[in-house]
Amino acid sequence: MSDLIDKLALLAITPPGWGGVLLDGALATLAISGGAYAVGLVIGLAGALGKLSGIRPLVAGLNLYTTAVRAIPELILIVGLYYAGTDGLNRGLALIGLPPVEINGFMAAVLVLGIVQGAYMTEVLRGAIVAIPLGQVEAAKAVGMAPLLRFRRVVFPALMPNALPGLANLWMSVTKDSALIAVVGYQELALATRIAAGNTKQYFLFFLAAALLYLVITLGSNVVFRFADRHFRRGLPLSA
Amino acid sequence: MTEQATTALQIEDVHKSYGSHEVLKGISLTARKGDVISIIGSSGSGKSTFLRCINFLEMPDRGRFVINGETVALKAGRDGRSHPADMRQIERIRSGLGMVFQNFNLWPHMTVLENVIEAPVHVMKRTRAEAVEQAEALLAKVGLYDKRHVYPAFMSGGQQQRASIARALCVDPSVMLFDEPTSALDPELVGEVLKVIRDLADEGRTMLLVTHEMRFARDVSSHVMFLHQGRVEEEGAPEQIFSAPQTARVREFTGTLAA
Amino acid sequence: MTEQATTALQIEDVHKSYGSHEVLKGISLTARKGDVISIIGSSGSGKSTFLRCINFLEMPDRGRFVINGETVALKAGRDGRSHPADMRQIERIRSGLGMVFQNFNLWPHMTVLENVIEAPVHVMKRTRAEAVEQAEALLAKVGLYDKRHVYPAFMSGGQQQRASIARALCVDPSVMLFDEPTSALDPELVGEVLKVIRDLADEGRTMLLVTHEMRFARDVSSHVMFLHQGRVEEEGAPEQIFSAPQTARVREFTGTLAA
Amino acid sequence: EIRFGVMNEAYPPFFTKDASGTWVGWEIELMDAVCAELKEECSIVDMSWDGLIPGLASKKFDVIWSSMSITPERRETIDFTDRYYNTPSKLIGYADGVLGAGPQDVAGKTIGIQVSTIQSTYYAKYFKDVASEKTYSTLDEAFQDLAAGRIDYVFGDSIPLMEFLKTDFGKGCCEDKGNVVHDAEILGEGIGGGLRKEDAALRDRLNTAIAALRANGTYAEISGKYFTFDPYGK
Amino acid sequence: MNFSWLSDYLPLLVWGAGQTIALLVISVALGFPLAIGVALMRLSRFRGLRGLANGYCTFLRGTPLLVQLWLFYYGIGSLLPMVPGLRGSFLWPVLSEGFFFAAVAFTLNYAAYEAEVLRGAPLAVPKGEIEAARAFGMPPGKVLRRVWLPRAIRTALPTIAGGVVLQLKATPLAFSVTVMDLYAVAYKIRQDTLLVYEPLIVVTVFFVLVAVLIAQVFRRIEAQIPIRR
Ligand SMILES: Nc1ncnc2c1ncn2[C@@H]1O[C@H](COP(=O)(O)OP(=O)(O)OP(=O)(O)O)[C@@H](O)[C@H]1O
Ligand SMILES: Nc1ncnc2c1ncn2[C@@H]1O[C@H](COP(=O)(O)OP(=O)(O)OP(=O)(O)O)[C@@H](O)[C@H]1O
Ligand SMILES: [Mg+2]
Ligand SMILES: [Mg+2]
Repeated sequence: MSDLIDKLALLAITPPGWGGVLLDGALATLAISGGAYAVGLVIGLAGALGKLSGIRPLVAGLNLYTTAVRAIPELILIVGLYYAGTDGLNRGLALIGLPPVEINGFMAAVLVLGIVQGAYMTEVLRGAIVAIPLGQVEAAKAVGMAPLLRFRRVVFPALMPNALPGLANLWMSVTKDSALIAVVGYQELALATRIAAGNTKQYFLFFLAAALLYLVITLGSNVVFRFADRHFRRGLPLSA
Repeated sequence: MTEQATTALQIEDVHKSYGSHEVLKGISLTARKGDVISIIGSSGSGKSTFLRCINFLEMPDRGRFVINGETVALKAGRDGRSHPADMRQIERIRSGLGMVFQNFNLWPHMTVLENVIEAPVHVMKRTRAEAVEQAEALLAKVGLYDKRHVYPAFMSGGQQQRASIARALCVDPSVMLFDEPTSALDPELVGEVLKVIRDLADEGRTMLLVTHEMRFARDVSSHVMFLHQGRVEEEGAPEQIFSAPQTARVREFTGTLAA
Repeated sequence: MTEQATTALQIEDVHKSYGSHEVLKGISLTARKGDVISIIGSSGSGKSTFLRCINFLEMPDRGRFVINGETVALKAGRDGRSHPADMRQIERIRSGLGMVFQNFNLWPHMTVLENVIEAPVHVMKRTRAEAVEQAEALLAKVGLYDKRHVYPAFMSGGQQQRASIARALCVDPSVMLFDEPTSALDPELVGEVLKVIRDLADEGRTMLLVTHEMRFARDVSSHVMFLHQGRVEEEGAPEQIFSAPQTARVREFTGTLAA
Repeated sequence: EIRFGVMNEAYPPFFTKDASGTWVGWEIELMDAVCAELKEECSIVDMSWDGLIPGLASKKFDVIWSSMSITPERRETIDFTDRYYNTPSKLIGYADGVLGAGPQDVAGKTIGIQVSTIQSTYYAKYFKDVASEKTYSTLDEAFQDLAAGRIDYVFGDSIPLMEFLKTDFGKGCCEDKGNVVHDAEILGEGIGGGLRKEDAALRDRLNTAIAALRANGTYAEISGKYFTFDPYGK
Repeated sequence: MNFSWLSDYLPLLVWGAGQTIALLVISVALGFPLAIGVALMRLSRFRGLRGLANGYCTFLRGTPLLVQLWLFYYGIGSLLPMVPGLRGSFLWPVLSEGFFFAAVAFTLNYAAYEAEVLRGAPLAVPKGEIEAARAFGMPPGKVLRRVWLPRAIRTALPTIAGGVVLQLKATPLAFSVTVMDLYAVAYKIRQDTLLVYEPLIVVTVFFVLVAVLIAQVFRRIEAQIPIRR
């Protein structure tokens, strides 16, 4: 019994308990995931519009990007992009006579995961745009809307209900993929868990605690997405 | 001057192909203010394509368009087809034409009222209050005042089509374009939409109307145009087309309809 | 005995509500072998619901059903409505009724032939060879023999509906049920489906037909039933209903149609 | 400023982050002492084990300071300081009283080894023919499998192995089976700081500092806090 | 670029590729039927079954696969030796292997994700097609087997194809429970040879090839049942 209490004390928020470390890790996971998700959205939107533009070389390039990134394991992409990417960037900078830049773990994590997310988002958003009944867009053209206005007022609200399930899945996967980012040295929840477990040798305890924290993140996100879904589905009947 | 002032549309020699398939082979049309022109013809004859060329939802390969006194600037592209020289102009011209689609194409994420005020507020930059006032008047006219805060998905087809007519009217279009506005509807809903269109005709609206409702075309039009395989087979006053058609094709077509 | 032998359907006092909305308020119908009964009435009057109660796709709240000489065993549920006492019996009875839906409802993952032999092979346990032979004969009859290895998605609406008629016929049903079999079709496709139904009528098939095609109902039916707000407003021979209706509602309905 | 690259997993007693996020351990204290000796500001960049050499190459830090063994293969890519510790390798195993760490002792058994360590090279030379190997990404994982009875031995550096035997976990299940026979060619050079080859000046400064710490007793003082013996080796 | 190590490590690479493929095939082949079961449970009338299946999906989709692997292997797996007699039994060689736990975790995880995909699919089958089957007197089990499931799976095929590729990409995680899959072999080679990119390139090529193969297989399956849009 006192044994159990001793063990649980290891989860205390303040040192020597490791609860705070885990929570910091969870926050880092959220921060990386959020950042990567935002980067991915921007890339995905640009990519989807690019793919739909019909400009041949652009479409071919984007196809290569989405196919490659989705076929190669994230772990390999992360390692490759982080080391080769920064290396290449700095060599490129050196070529044009600029000093090398320091990319810290957080930025690298966000960028790398963002590029991965972007590939998936491109497909999700492209599918969602294609699924918009053509007539709705034509109706917008017919009242004289310019392309940007059309996108903002008609295309975007119409694509969101189609895209949301896919976007929600991507969020779920980025919160978990961020565990891979430990390989480039950023301490998020999974790494924090390993360190805590390695120090105390209480593996089971800490892995259960981590599983719980991930579950909390997932369940919390579910609430947010359900809310968004309700918002964007306004005006659409529940069935279908 | 008088000629100009009373001409709403002057369209000459429109050509359009899809790939090697020539759909429109030189169609011209002049509409004066207050004209109600019905375009009829069998399926695939190019009626919709012609109508959609007028507001450039399809890009015509060739033709001259004077819409509401403004000549549309076209430039020849590398492929030998003409392209709009200025998309701004096209957008301006589109906002002066009210289009009513066969499938209504209301925006499902907006209520009926929001659908109607969308273009006045965001394209024509009127104030919201002003737009709402006009929209409510139009919705009342088509009998949808009570439904103005309802989303389109929760209305019957006839109601949706009437809403889409209100939406097209709310930009004060010089010409209304209708592409088979009743053919997606039950017989029971057709009536309510035709009634609204008839009222508009009685008001003296300029209208182009692609339709399969021959009886309606006969009753409301000032002019009827019969398309056949991308050409104007015959045109003239409705009495002529329906009662004394000159060509065999039209005789055949109106004949089967009467049967 | 003769009475029994010649009665295909005997249905009495069917009631059905959705929530508090009472859709069927006591409908009875008797069909002798060879009868072609058309059910007409305005939208929402309960025609489809009645038809679907006959093969228990909707569970009626109350009523007595003798189908093909067999009385359907119903038991009262806790909610005061009746429920089938024996789902096996319902399944057996269903397999003796051929249903043709408005939207065809062919199974898209099977070719036309596979669609047709599905029930004979998997429900009635006939051999595949036997079923194929019969199916091919039926497909030939509806003019689809050439298309038997095509998937439904690649056929026109009229062809799909003819295939679904062949599918319904292949279980040798004692009664065919049609729910607006032509209303999802273009005018051009309606004809081919009506032709097949007319042939079936000429063969002496027992049929129940919900339809909006008044001219067709008048021509093929032996009996017409007019539903209005969940009740039988009037029924009788087609001449009576269409030429000398007794009630104001039917007069009005057939009047608008004739106009 | 000198930036030290340290693996981001726990490797007590050499280095680990404690619950408050502070780096602690013998190797960390040694690093601080080196920096004090050189009068340099020092910082730690943490990185996964397989990121250390690429990280060094792409200048994310300047010295690998992470219990990295000096091996001929690594020498082809990077440069090393003189060794700053060297400890024997040993086997620990299920507590059954049968001691011994030679090929005849492990015959037919499964040995857990951390991936790509000097011990895995040693295994390939001495044990491969008689025993089977299970590869782990960290020693900690191997310890858990040993405790769970899924492997018979863990083969690794003696210090973390002994450290494990001291925990409740290790006390319960396992015992020290003894040091393996020394092979200077494989196990010989010890642990040093890894550097880019072009940073010879830094290497020389670090060497001087390590030697000075050995000489002035700081090294012994730090080691005394952690060990009952001198980790510098013979 | 230096690929001179290829010949030395070839047997190990082949072994690793075999492990990767075995994990993929096992988890998909066993996980898919399980997914169908779970999906059906989630659509069931009984609250208990629904709750159980929902909990299953929530837990397995809500936590990272890496953590699940750990909990299975180092958590549950390390309790196994305490089961009396198990250590000596013929099962022990299998039960003591990381591969066994990886296969179990991957299967359960895959089933949870596919159950989610399949849950929506039956609802997307037009009601009329189900009614047509019932109208012929098909009993419920037959309706499910002959019409509902084939249709649902067909609708979900593109998503299922994506899921298989994702599963392939998840296999490197098995290294954390001592499975020497292809990625682990590459990791070892990288550590041994200190080459940063070359082993990764080999792995990448392999994964891309397998992903392309998977896409091809699914394209074949899809082409069997043409659906016009
Ligand atoms: N986007 C397109 N690409 C290729 N061919 C097209 C396209 N749109 C229309 N067509 C073809 O152009 C011809 C004319 O089509 P259009 O829609 O103008 O006919 P319509 O007279 O409106 O017929 P309906 O009465 O059936 O609406 C048809 O043969 C049609 O197949
Ligand atoms: N599943 C259901 N739930 C609730 N109400 C329903 C349901 N199905 C039908 N109804 C209602 O029952 C009434 C009768 O419907 P039914 O489909 O039988 O009409 P119908 O005569 O076939 O009309 P139509 O000619 O439009 O097909 C309608 O008011 C309809 O709204
Ligand atoms: Mg048309
Ligand atoms: Mg109906």
